[in-house]
Amino acid sequence: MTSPTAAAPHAPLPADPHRSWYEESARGRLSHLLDAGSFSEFLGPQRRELSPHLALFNLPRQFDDGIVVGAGALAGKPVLVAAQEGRFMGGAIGEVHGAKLTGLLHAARQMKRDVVILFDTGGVRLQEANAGELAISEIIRATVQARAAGVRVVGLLGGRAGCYGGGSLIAGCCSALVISEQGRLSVSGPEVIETNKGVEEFDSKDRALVWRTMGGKHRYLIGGVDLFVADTVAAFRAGALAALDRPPTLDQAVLAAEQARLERRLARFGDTADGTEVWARLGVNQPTDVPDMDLDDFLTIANRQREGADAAR
Amino acid sequence: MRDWNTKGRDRQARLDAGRHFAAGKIVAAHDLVAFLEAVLRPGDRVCLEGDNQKQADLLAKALAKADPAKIHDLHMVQSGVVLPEHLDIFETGIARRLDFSYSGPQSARIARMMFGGQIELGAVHTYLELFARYFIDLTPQVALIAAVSADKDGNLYTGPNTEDTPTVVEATSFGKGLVIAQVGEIVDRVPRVDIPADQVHFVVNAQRPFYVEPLFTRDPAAITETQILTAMLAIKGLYAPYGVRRLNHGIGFNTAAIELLLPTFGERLGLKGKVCTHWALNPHPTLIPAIESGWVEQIHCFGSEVGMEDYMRARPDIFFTGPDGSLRSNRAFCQTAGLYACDMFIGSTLQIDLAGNSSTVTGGRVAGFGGAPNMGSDARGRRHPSAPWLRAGEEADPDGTPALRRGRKLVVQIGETFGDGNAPMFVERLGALELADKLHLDLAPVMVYGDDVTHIVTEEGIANLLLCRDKDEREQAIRGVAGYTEVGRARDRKMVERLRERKVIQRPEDLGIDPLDADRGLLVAHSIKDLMIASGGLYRPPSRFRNW
Amino acid sequence: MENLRYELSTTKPAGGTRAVALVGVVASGNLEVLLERGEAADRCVIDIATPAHGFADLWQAVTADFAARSAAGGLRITINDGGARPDTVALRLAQGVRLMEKPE
Amino acid sequence: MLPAEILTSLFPAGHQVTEEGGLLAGTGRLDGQTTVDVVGITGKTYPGVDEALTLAGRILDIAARPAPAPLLFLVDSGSQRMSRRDELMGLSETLAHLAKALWQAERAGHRTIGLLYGGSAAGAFIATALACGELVALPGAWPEVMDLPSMARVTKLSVDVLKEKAATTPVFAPGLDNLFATGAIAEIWDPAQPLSDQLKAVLARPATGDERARWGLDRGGRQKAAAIAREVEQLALAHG
Repeated sequence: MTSPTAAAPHAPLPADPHRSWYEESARGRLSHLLDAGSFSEFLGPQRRELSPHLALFNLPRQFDDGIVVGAGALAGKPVLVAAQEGRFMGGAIGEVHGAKLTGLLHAARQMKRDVVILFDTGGVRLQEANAGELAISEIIRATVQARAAGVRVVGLLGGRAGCYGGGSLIAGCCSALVISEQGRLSVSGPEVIETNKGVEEFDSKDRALVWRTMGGKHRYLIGGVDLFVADTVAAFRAGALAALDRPPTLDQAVLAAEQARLERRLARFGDTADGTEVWARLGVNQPTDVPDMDLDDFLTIANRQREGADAAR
Repeated sequence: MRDWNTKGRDRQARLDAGRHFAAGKIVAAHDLVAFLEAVLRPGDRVCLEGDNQKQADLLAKALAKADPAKIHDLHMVQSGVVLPEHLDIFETGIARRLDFSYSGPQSARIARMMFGGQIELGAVHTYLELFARYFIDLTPQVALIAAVSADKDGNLYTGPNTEDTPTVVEATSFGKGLVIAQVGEIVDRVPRVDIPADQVHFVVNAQRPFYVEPLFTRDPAAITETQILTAMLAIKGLYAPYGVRRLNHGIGFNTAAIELLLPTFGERLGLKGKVCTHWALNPHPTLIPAIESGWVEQIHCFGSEVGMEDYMRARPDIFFTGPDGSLRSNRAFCQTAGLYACDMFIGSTLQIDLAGNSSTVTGGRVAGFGGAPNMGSDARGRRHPSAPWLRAGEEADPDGTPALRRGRKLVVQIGETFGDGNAPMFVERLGALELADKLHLDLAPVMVYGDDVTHIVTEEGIANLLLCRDKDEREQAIRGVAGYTEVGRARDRKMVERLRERKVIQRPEDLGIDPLDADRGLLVAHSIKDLMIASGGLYRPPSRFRNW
Repeated sequence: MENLRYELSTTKPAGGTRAVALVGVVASGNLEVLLERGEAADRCVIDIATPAHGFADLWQAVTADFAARSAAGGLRITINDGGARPDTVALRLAQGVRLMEKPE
Repeated sequence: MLPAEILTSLFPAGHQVTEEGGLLAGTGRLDGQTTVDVVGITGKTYPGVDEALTLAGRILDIAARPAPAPLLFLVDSGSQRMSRRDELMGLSETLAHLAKALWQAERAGHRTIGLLYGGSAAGAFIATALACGELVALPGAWPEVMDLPSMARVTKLSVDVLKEKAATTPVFAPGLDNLFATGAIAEIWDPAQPLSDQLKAVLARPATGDERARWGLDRGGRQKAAAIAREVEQLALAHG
């Protein structure tokens, strides 16, 4: 929530570090994330690189195809950045959208330049599903290649469309992930599960269930992400900086550690039916209170009880 | 010799009939239908308590199960037609005639039943008007009411959602009618006595709380930029210049946006302490940030709001609370307060015509009024001055003798030019007139009459109708803020520009409002969760609003 | 998709020096507006792509009011519409002109 | 073709590939010199967290072996398993882990060849077949991102309308031809010829980088991706 900032009458509102990450547009997030004035966009809206496929469906197009890519600086350190716009077609990944991110990651590998991805996506864009699916596969390959070259690929998860489908697999290949409570990270979305498996399996209207199953707090508690931050632009900036301090390493040892970590998770929690049961087993005393906890209370408990990923990612 | 106590004897007969089913005053829930059949008479005037919030739902269900051969042709006099059972009884013939105020959730079905002749309509009232008639010509013979708890004697605790109950009981009990209460539990000692036992004749233990609709919860996540722009116009163009301290807000998203802009935009304008200090208002969750940042001095409530109980208990300086600490609401008193002691009503509507009449009747829907016509009208009996009231009076009649000139209440209609489903808010002819034609009504259900409306606010600007000197000016002022609706596009551009020069119409740029500020970032809270956090965890939103 | 173009006379030239501005996103009930310079100072060209067919008269009315009321001279404006209501279109256009006036 | 027929045709010198719980594991002998590691998902199995982890564990074991050998991934799956438990346990992590494991094997010197002989869809397709260094397919394979009826539901268009549109572009509709045209698949094998020869031919070629965008361009299924990616890459490099 944005707390009121005292200001002289009629003065324009100052740039507010408390602005909600969830509420911001892709461009708004970038403008608050990066050092002021440091951002240069590649293939910006003036280039009008629109989707060649949406017209077939009489659907409107967006000048940037729902992703902003470019270069900027974070606390003086140069980075490459990509920000998805979750409000345009749910941030879905199509041919142009995907290719922009692939190209950025290829450059990152060659430049040994760290990348920050601001996820906000429902996954593949159905109207160009095959192109989107392949783009995701190419992005994953480009991501792991960049990491092998020593590049950090940091994912920020707190957008209104969440991070679903193929987007969640890309996130799973990042070197570090930062999430807010609002962030959702999952392959199948609630509506998809309900449509395919019935409301008994998943009631997508039960929003609390959605967050208990795939929301930021759960993902942080089970070690699915590395940092948990408030839903503000300033917190995500601090989170991105901290994530960029983590190692990029991706090799046999890291993957063996991830294998062990994920096997331990299944052994420890695999028979639970609900997030609250997982949290209880982690040793959280009042697991049903977790959703209502504010940031500080949550972090106090979570940092004592959570499963960490310990760079096994 | 005339019998001067027929009513008392009638009640005694009902009491005798009911006692067969009661232990003391307590009626068992499983006997409820038979009990009602025993105490009711065909043709009775019955108040089944229910408004836009609380519902005597157990009694409504029981009444709907009564045998229409035994109980029929009832005349229902009640605030709200909200539950399906409220209309079921008209389908079965248990009830025939209806006088009411509000029918939001049943607006489509009630219209069909009116058109189909299943409901004989008395009138659609404002709350206060219907309450008034309880004491004159619509006194109930039986009232079916709802309370939180009762003691063995029948003292009732109605809790935060007291609402209509004291009024209904006063009229019924002292009018020699029978009062039957459903309660959530029977306790040794009620937390406070809201209704004394000697006004209550029977009590049934529902063993669960009565139903309450969270009608006044507006999720900040759903507020649009256009609504924010409109709210900025209202704050800067109305609240600030008139210095409105005493007011009532409607329940729409536009006024919710105003509440959420006070601690940001309002603060920036330096308005804290100068506007919005005293309220006749339900406990809107969206007002929490303004309360917490010290804008609000006092709020009197029509009813409560689900989830706000603990918050209000913890803010006794702001809310009217009882010795037990919980809120005491009272719809009749709060409506009176809104009518006489507030300088502004601001709320949204579905249709406004060229004379400024507004109505919520559209197509096949009759939603009733609730309190809006009462809040949204000038109190002709008002005698105390206040700055906004005097200024509005002066604008309406600049040449009148100041000491003899009536002030005017600010009655503001706010909304976007296009509403839900792209329906235009401005129309040449109100849907209410078609309804009146169809049902052969003497009076179309107009929510706020044009001559009471002082301002209309849309994203296009503010039309100050007080400054209009004739019918033509008024029409063009309305067209001038009607945007790209057909009404708006048919405006006389030259006349609208002249009205703008006279500040009859003020556009966002005339008020120095930057369209770039019309951004959700200006809202002090973006979600229900933000409101919960702002309350320090005291506000407990109902599950359907939980998004975390 | 329906494509519309309006070439309008303006009363005031656009302010500021920023070369380009973008406001809004393409979403249901929303639109994006790209503003660039390069037209004559007394004229404004607006190109619109909209999936909602048959609303040319509304676009005509909104853009005409915009050109008459705003400092839009010299601007080339391109709109990708997601089915926005006229009030949203007018708001975005007003925001775009304001953004062009602001330093980058 | 059935998995048994495929394995026989692939490994005329014999194989020890077994199936358990919808997953394949073992080795096959391509000829006297070449032993191939085999993993797979079969019988339209929907991989959830358990399957993905089992596969990834086997692949990582293979990757860790000092003497690299080709790794063949046979694929006939559903989409990822759609369930509350799988998402609760972090299916996105496990599927990404599987894709990373495949890539690690490749990096450690194992050629990873995906052989799509049945279905695969959505996240499962990304984490299995598409995560291999090269993907080949047999006719009759049916890859899809989403089936047309589901797509019809989401896009609010009828299946007939979608089919009509699919006739004009390979970019969205399911099926091998469409995925081939967009560049997902290196080649479609001829089931009438010995699969062993066709596998040997693939292994005889040097491994290349990710050529899929170029194939998509050459085959007309993805005309913009290669150029856009290239241009962003160049702009970033030029920006420095």
